[in-house]
Amino acid sequence: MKRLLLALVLVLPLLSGCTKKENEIVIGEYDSLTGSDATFGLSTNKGVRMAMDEINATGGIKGKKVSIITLDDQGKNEEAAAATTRLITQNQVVAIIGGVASGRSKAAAPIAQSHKVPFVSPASTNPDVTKIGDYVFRVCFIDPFQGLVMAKFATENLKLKKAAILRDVKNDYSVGLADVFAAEFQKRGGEIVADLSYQAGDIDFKAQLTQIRSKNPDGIYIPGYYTEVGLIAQQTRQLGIKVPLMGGDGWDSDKLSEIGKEAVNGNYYSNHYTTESSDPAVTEFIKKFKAKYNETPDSMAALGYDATKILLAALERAPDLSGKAIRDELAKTKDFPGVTGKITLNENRDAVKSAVIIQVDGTKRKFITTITP
Amino acid sequence: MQDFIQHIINGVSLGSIYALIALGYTMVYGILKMINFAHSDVYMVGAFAAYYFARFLGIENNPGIATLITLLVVAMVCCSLLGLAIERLAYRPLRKAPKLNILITAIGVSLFLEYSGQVVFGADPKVFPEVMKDFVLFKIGDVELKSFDITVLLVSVIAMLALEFLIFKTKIGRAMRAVSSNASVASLLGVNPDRIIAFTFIVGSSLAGVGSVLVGMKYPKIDPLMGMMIGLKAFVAAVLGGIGNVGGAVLGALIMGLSEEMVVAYLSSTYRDAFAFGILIIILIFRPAGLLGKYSVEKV
Amino acid sequence: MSDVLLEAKNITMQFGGLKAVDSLAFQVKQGQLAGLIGPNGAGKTTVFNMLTGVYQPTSGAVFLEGQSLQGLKPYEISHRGVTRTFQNIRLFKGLTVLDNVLIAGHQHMRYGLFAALLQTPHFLQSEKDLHDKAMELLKIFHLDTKAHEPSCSLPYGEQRKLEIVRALATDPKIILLDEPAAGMNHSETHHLMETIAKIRDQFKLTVLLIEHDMKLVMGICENIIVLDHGIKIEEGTPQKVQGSQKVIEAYLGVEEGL
Amino acid sequence: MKFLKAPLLAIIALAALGLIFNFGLNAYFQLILLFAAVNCLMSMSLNLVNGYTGQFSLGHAGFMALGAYFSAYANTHWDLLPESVQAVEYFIYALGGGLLAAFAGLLVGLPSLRLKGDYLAIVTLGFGEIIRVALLNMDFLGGPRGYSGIPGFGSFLFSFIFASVWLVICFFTIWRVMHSTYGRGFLSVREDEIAAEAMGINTTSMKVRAFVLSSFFAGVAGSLFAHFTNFINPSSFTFLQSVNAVIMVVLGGMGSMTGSIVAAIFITVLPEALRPLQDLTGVDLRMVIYSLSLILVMILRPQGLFGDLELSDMWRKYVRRSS
Repeated sequence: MKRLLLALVLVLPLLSGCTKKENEIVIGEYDSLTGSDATFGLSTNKGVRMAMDEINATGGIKGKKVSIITLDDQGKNEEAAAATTRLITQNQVVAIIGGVASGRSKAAAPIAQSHKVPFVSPASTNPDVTKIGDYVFRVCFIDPFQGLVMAKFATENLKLKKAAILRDVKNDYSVGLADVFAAEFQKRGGEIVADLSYQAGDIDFKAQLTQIRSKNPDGIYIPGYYTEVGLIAQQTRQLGIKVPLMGGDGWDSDKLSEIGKEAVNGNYYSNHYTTESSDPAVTEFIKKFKAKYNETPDSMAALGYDATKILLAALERAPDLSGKAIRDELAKTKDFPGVTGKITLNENRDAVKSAVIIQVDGTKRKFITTITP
Repeated sequence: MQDFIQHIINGVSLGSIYALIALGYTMVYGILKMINFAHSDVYMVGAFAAYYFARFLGIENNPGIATLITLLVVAMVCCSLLGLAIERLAYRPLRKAPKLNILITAIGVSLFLEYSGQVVFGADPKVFPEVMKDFVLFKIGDVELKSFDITVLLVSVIAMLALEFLIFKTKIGRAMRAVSSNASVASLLGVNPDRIIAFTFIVGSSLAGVGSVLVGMKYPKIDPLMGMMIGLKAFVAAVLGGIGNVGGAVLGALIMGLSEEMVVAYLSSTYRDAFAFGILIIILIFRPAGLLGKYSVEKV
Repeated sequence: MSDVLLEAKNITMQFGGLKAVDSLAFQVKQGQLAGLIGPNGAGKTTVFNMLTGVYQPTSGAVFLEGQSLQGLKPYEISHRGVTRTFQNIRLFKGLTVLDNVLIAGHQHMRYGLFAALLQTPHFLQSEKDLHDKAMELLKIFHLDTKAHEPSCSLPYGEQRKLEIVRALATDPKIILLDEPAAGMNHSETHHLMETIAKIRDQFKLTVLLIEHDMKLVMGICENIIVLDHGIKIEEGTPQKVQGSQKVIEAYLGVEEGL
Repeated sequence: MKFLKAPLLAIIALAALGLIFNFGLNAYFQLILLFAAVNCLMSMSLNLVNGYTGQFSLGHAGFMALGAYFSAYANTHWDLLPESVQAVEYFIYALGGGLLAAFAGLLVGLPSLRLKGDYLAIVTLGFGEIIRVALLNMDFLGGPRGYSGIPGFGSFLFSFIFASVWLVICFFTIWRVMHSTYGRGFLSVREDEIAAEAMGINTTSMKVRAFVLSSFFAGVAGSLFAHFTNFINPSSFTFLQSVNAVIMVVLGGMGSMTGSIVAAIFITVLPEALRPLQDLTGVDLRMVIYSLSLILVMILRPQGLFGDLELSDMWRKYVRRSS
């Protein structure tokens, strides 16, 4: 009897959640709320929630309230696939906002594609993601672009001749950026003197950095996440390496300078937007975000916000709430005034926008230059 | 040459961090013959305890000996209590159960701490308070010897010696050895195994507490999953040295740290972990009980 | 040479500084029922461990039918026809009585893994034969009714018997029995000794047994080797051994009332 | 052909069940079912090593990864058979993935199986990690980007039948091996290695056999996993995945085939079943509950759900008690 009860308890929740409310538009989101990527997932989620709250405060879409169901993927591909399927079949969402990591998007997006549910990824930068199908979109730029931008900046503005690379070999994003940077840097006449790697979760990087030091580069490209970069920067300076460090949007967080302290100052990274921008979309976003969460948004939050905004705009424009209608409207997104720039989705469903180069200066992020594709 | 010396310093300094954690694994293994998977998460909780306490007292930007000692005590006490609670609630009921069960329970406790840590502390990394100012002890060319490196190494060596003393020279140490070799016989001789085991957990866990503060001051980033990687490495190091053997844990940890460093330096940084594990496998194949472990012939 | 089955040539076993067995030499003849006796700690079980390959002798070698067993693994020695029981019963406790016996028949199984998967006639026949043979053996020791019970549920005496059955199931040339009567009462012991003599005749076996208690050995053994502190102090017929001054001294040193 | 009767019946029964599921369940439950099938393969095969042979492997995910990557590579690069018999091709690749994993199992098993207990666990763990690190560094396999666009079956029914075929093969292989002299050899190694050797069992070869067979099915499980998710990357085959397999084996009861199956299904379903809880609590507590229940099961039922009994034994016992 006790066992029967147990079985019942386990099966019941599976069956629940099939009901659908009439006067509500439901959007699904999966993200890493726990697991090793949770800090990025939670950040994205904050941006998404803020966008949702805003739309509901202004009366929702087509007179209906918009609600969002967020599921956790624990940083696992198969969980992302299961969560997406659940959102589509159980919760019958009209569209899905994906998570950060490209890996999970590659596991989840094919499911959305096969059910013809539009899928918008805030931050999956791997080029292959949107190749999955015509229902898959993203609002961030892709790996090659960021690598390109930094290589251009490094050769033209910083006039570097010899660069070293330190990549996170566990992270497809980091590897993608590093590959493109290396190719582009060499094309522009530079030399890659060292190409070493670490794994997310490491805390000691001195072995790699000592190795880099012996090669005397003019700059080091570290396209990782701020969780490691802060420590890397510190150890770089401890070993007496004084050349500039460069990175990608994974650096963009208040935590970077909290962890790295003065060691991160004066270094450069490419980003989607600058907090120093006078663009009202940006200033407004930062003001509201600080009021709501009491912290400066990082790039994940900004991308999550933009992804949601773009999706909501498409929902508003769409004649009905069918997957096809929403998809078509998403594809038409042009010059959308997002926090992370004027976003146009091209025929590959990738965002076309310019990147900015930021210099870290304490908690301030100093705008250096804009680089357009 | 300069680079080589630098690599040695890096390797030893990394190894001594592994050693601090490895000592905790080896202590518990020595007495209970179980891999306490939760040990690295006790270490994580220690780091967070120190972090929150420092914020509570407002001393997070107040480096100095007093801060160091306060945080060490806090971390050690918190870790001991947690270790004790884990032993009492999760491991003691399983004293007679098969080994694999205890291992699964330990993994369960580990997952529990990691995931409730993410709920309670938040998943984003926190910045560990600045406990002490690091400074250069001496410098030859580009090679610097930093105070933190020496501190960590000294602490682990002192901890090792203290443990050796505790185990082989004191009364409670004798009781520990008795429980380790045969708990039921030990209890016949008037030793209360439960109390000895609890004591072992206190010692092992406070070492995790010490480790958490020292690692926190050297690498000031803490997060709920910080124990995972370092725990795995430290535990492998303990096995490498011969798990259950205090000196072996330190030796294994130093070898682990140095070999990781040297693999990055002279072979390949991408294959670092593969080589580190490869070395481990080779050593275990030739010395099936680790470097200092005694391979006991089963009595027939 | 022709009728010598097992021969130990000056085998020595050294553990660190301790010589557990010191250049021991003896022969067991075909069909003989031999005994290895000696007081506690004399090194009897160590001798068995060397004979069966659990330990490799530090020096010297063991010969079976004139062939050296040096360097062979225990299972290889078992394949050559040397089998044993254990002093501190080592049954496969979690398995049934029958399974214990079937496992010992493994070395005579001639089918491969795929035959088992495809359930070939050869496989089915081999399994049936093995099963029948095991049940027959169990029957001799009156264990057939308990064939499907877990072996750890048997009473102590029957566990000892089962160990003998299991050893017999390997079809050995010589069986080494390590204190087969330990823990049994007088009548049980007597009964066991009779059975041992009986199976020796029935299976044309050679038996070497360790017994702590001399009186029992005297009854059935034809040749007795006496060990003390790893050294052979006497060998011969029961009468000869019983009369030996050295043996009496060795036993009196530790035990009274021989 | 008599030997095929029971397996074929089982496949037909499962296929019929699949037909019902195909129309009766939505895609979400169907996906969970497919994952459960993969996990069943993992737990059944690991049970052979950890449960029956009494060894302790912590590197099962490594073998799974080999099978998965082999299938992924083969399916995207080779074209053995025409489109119409695609399933046969998938089957061959799954077999190939299994064989590759089995070969790796042999390589690892030969030197390392003389280690015991925790030491063996560490070596297998190390091996699993080596495979993962190697995969991270192999550009032709995608490195950390993984392998996407692995062809699948398209329909649930075919996927399910494909999984069923392999489940049945795995179940009957292990079942029949366990009821042969080799299976008894495995058990004797678990029970007492010294006695087993004395009885003429070559314990090393037994362990290697168990290990190789177990790795084979882990490879097959990986291959199925690749087909069902259409995307794999090294982060799917971490140390935690190996631990998960061990948990399933222990939870089901060491040495119980049906126990492994039930536990695999349970472990797959539990995290999904707990999802709605997030609506109530606001944060994701699934893993917290999962880990707590794991501890509780170990304390309250240390022998696992089934002990070393099979479902059929339990049923018999139940009938006997009630009559």
